[in-house]
Amino acid sequence: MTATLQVQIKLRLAADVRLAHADHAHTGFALDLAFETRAGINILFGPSGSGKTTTLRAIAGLATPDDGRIAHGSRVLFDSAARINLSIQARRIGFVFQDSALFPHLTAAQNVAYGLRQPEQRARHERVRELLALFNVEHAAARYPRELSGGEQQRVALARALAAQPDILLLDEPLSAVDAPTRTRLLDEIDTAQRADGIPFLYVTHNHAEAVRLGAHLILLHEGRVVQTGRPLDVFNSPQGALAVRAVGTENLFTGRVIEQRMTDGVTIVEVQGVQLEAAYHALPVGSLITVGVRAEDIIVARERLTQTSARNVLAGHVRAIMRLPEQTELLVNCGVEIKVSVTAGTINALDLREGAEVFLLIKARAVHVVS
Amino acid sequence: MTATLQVQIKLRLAADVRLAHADHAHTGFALDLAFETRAGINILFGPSGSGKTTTLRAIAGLATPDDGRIAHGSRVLFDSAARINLSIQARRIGFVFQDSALFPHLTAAQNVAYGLRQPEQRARHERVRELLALFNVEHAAARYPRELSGGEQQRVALARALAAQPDILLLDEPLSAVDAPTRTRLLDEIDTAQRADGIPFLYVTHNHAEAVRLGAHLILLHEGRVVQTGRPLDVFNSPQGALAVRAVGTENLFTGRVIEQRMTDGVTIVEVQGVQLEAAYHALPVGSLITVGVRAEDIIVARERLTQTSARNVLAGHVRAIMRLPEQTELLVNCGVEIKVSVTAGTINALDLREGAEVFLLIKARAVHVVS
Amino acid sequence: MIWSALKVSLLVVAVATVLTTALGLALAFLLARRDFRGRELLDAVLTMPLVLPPTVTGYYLIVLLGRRGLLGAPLYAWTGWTLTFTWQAAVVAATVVALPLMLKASRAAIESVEPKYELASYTLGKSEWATFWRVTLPLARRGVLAGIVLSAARALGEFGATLMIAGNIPGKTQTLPLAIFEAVVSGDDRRAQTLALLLTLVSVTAVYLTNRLSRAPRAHAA
Amino acid sequence: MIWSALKVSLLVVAVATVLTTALGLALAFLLARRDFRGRELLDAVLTMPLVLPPTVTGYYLIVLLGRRGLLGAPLYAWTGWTLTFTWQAAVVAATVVALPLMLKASRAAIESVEPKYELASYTLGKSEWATFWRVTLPLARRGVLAGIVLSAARALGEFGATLMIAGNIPGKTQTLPLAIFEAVVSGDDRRAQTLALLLTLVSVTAVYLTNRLSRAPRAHAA
Amino acid sequence: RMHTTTDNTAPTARAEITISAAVSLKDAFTEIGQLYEARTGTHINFNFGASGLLQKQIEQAAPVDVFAGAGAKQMNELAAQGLLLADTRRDFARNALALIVPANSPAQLNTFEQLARANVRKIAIGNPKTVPAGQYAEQTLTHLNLWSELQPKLILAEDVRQVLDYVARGEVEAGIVYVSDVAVAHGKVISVATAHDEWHDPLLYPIAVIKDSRQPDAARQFVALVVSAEGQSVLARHGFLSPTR
Ligand SMILES: Nc1ncnc2c1ncn2[C@@H]1O[C@H](COP(=O)(O)OP(=O)(O)OP(=O)(O)O)[C@@H](O)[C@H]1O
Ligand SMILES: Nc1ncnc2c1ncn2[C@@H]1O[C@H](COP(=O)(O)OP(=O)(O)OP(=O)(O)O)[C@@H](O)[C@H]1O
Ligand SMILES: [Mg+2]
Ligand SMILES: [Mg+2]
Repeated sequence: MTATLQVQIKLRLAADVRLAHADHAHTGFALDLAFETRAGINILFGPSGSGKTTTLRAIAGLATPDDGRIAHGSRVLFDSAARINLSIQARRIGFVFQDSALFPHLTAAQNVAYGLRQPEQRARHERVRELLALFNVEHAAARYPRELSGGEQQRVALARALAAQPDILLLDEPLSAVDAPTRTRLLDEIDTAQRADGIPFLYVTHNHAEAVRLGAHLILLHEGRVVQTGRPLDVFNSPQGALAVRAVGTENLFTGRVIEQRMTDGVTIVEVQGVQLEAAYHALPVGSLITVGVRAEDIIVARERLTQTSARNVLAGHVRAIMRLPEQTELLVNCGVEIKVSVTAGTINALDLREGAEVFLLIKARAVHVVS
Repeated sequence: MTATLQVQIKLRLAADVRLAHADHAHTGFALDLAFETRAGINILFGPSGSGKTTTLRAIAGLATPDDGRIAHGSRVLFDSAARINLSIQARRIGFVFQDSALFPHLTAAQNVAYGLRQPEQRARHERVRELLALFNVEHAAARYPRELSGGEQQRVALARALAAQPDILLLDEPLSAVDAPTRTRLLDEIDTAQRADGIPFLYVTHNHAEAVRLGAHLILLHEGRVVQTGRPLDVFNSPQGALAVRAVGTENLFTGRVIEQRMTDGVTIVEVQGVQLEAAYHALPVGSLITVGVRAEDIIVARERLTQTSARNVLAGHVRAIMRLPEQTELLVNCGVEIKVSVTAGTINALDLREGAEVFLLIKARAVHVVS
Repeated sequence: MIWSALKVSLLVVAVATVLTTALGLALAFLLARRDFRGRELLDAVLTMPLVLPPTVTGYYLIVLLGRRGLLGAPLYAWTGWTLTFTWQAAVVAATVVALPLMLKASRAAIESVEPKYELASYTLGKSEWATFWRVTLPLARRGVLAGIVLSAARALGEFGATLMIAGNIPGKTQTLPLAIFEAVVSGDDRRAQTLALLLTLVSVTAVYLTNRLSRAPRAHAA
Repeated sequence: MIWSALKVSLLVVAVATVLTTALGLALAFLLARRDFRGRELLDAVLTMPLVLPPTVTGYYLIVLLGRRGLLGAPLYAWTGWTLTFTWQAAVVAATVVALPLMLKASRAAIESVEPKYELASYTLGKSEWATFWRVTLPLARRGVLAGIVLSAARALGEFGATLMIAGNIPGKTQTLPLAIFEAVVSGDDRRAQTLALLLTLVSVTAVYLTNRLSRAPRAHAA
Repeated sequence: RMHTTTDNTAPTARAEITISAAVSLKDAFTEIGQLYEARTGTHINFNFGASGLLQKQIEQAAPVDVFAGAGAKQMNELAAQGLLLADTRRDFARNALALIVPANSPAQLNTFEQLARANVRKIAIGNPKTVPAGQYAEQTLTHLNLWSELQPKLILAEDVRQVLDYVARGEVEAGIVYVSDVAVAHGKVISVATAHDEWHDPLLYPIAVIKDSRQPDAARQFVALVVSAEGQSVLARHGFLSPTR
């Protein structure tokens, strides 16, 4: 099985302050965090400047923590107490840099070939083609980095990192310059690559969808500290504390099991803690574990049970709580599972909603989206 | 008033092919396009590698088209026929580069100061602070680019470009490395800056929300060619041709006017071509023009009129068309405005839907989101 | 007399280094950033003083600039002044032999600067001139500095060409290397050693300080 | 005799350039990428041959490597061979005087390479050695090449130190610069001109070709 | 001081003359120069260098007033080009050629003829083309019928000091220099034989005033001092022979 990566580090970054700028007060940045990865893809999530890149650099050995310990399974990569500090190479950690860092003197193909471990020429050539094709940049194989578009550069960097077959792969916003449709395809490829290699991936992003789509585990950073960890779903559903709330939005996320596939109707039936949900058709075998999301804004509340609607899911439940926030009102409805529903203030009065009231939730199958 | 930027160029990029790579067939890229900007922010939209950056480079004078003409109002910047080719400086075009291109030997503050035109020391100092604050990077003023996070670099680059007070501003995915909450704030700032200066902005993005939020006019690129132009809403709502479809997704977008504010209910009433829509409350004066979006997935279809639901909008209409696509089915419903609704195949049978059938669309106020 | 040689040397090196730096930078920029016919040829020709024995360079200089020289004769006719045997001649000699070092090192450094930074500067409205000083040069500074150190060192050690055109006049054109030469030839080994030590000290100190200063407060990657 | 001088020169320059390049690169890497005590001092000391009059350098070389020299004596005792007056001596002289040029130019170039590329290479599992050859050097190539051209030119033109340790033996150690010097000083202007022309031709061609080759097929910014 | 003497052609408050002299004359001429300056108040700029190089400078109109060479060749050539004040040329000293060996030489060398012996593998002389001493050495060896035979052994140096260094450090088994040079090596070399005057052209040191001199009178005065008894005694003290046998 995949060995976990354990990280526990303190690191101060001091800017190179010159006298001329002594008037600017904030010049340092301090990282102080501990976390462990889980098998699969681990998401490092957090706002700009929260220390995501710095964390990856410390793990890869590009920056040396002042204090702490980094281990991959039983292999200690860094330990300030034991004075262990493996070289970058010895760590066998791949790194997809935020700015690509492709070698400017090599073509895209040569960049990818650079990291390859197999010695045989034909096999190398083959593998390079394969990797470039995987990330849709075959057409740019002979181009130099400065002749590549921003998104192409990122994709070549991804291919290069995979080529070296690392033991751990760190990805620093690898798809930020890629358009949405392409990104969807590439996320699949990254996922597949992870499953194939079975090595831990640590994936930096500030994109919700990416985090939920890929992540088995999420580490939420804020100002150099871990504010929450857990399954991306859990973190986004129940952020703890003001800092965590800021990052997560209003998504309901459930894990369940595929219990039926109605191809003709174009729906997949998912059971979540005894509740059956119809989701838009998704090609997964019956019995598969699946995660689905419903945005709190997408749910309609009714006081009567409706049958003649296109909403395939009509869930009966009770209002558990009503939260009136400045600009929105949220209901917490218990239908077997707890569901957040976002309504307008007027709705509360119009439907005479109060705690304990019986309600029916209307959710379209298409609003139940499969996130993994 | 803002002078428009007229672009009509042909440009071939030939990669620096070495013999070793003669086996890779695709090495060139050809741009061949014509468009005109409108007042306000113009969006250059298109998949990765479609030529967005190349187009900006040609406009700014960093690349010379093989053929064509570029004019800003009556000022000709480039004209191959008339052998006019203004220098980069003479074009007075600001450029926020995709990779920031901050000067590595200058701090963030010095980078911003570099472009300033005012000579007076105190005023300069003041303006730098102001710009850094505007983009939330004051804390990093004394840091060198390599000491900045990816998102911070982008924000400093934005500040630097604005500092130089150009006549036209080109922005190449300036917020790709910035997290969503920060991005929202920054989009406001960019919008404000554009309104203040009144100069044309040409903004590259592959982010839908950004395009709709900022764009007065959108130019859709595909493989070096303009495939469609128009208001972002129009382009996204009715993409023409397969290429255009690929880029736009399934959003219904409407422009209307605020006709009432029900603060206590937390809703804003918007009239769109005679149809009243309740949207989640948005602080805009009554009478304002407003654009709202409803995703096709968020709409519930019913055959009976429902009253006791939390769906604030119940629109009566007729099915105009049913489109069965491999993985989804779309209804086009005429309720005074045309609305796309995404349903599962099963719904069609269950509700016995056919062309001309009378239906009621249920749309939650919160699902009617204000995009600008 | 030791001190006078040191004084002459320092004066000559100071002036020659300024000249070499200015000329070298201008030429390096021209060769690096302008495309014109015969560019590589000009570069090659400017390298010549490095290849010719300095005495021969000095000889050609005197043929060119001496009282009967191609340029020297009109100058003499005009001003009644001739370069030969003046400290200015030593400066000319040092400049000519040191120039290729400055030129080559800076040209390589300037060419290694990524054009994107210069382009960025242009889009910020800065002229080529301003951009050169504020962007290109700072980014090329290591190579340029290496060129300055190399050419200052070369100027300090210059001997053959100086002997030829500036003569070996104590207190006037006798630089440290010339003084060493004279001491060695006349068997004054003691003096020769003292002078050599002095020369070593001056140059090691200068190079050391330059290196330290150029790296403070910390190295920034370009 | 012109041809023999050319032959000797080419041989000496070829071998010296290879030596200078290898040594210079190794030292440049050490100075650029390793932090050790006395680093800048070592750099400064290695610059010395540039400052000292070549004859003085030559003299020190004899003291070190001559038949009774510090290293030369044991060598002579061991092999019965002595370096003095051989073409190898000319190589040593040329290498020593050319080394500072190679060293300084390459050091500056290596230090200008952004560390991120080397770090990227390490994360791809490549050793420091492999990274140096495949990343650092290609990215520093302009400066390194300038160093090689400078030192080859300097080796070709080397005169003083060579004269001292290698002598001036026609057909054996008489290089082109020695021959030119002889011709100029003995007033054989015809011969001097022919030789100077030859030297100019050789070096201009070499420099020109190097420049052209190093820029083909097209300039890539590092 | 440097600046006050910059202008070397315009008449200045303090008169000065420039004297180019063979570097082997340095010590003797410096002493004579001091006498001269004390007596006349005219400042002397000495320019010591290899005779051949000094000749080149004068040919290119360097502002020189007096030239004193270490051999007749350079002076003859200058005269032929009409660059001297003809009547001012004098021979002021004479030298002789010495055969020198390292102080601790095992070679047991006593005569020029023995240079042909096998245990003498290398011999340093000045380059006949550029160094006067070398020219005389060539004449000597030619006279002794050794020139062609010794060819493979010869190391040609660019100045006398180089010959002395080679011999002193044992790089060569023998060398030929002026008698007056031997002292320069501070006992590290020994003179084992002296060449006869008839083996080579007269080894005379000529001096002359340059035609372009701006101070011909001051220059003549210096020449006069050199050939005077006073000058001659200084030269004698530095190992030079009287020009008249
Ligand atoms: N050498 C340094 N000295 C001082 N501060 C630094 C240095 N390097 C980075 N920082 C600061 O540390 C903070 C964290 O940087 P980091 O690059 O880890 O952020 P990030 O989470 O990757 O952000 P982004 O999403 O914008 O890339 C930033 O505020 C940055 O300015
Ligand atoms: N010098 C060049 N030679 C050949 N092809 C080039 C050259 N420069 C760019 N290209 C190609 O031109 C195409 C368009 O590049 P461009 O940078 O304009 O794309 P883009 O629309 O900005 O993409 P992205 O969103 O990924 O940044 C790319 O496929 C790129 O590889
Ligand atoms: Mg980052
Ligand atoms: Mg781009």
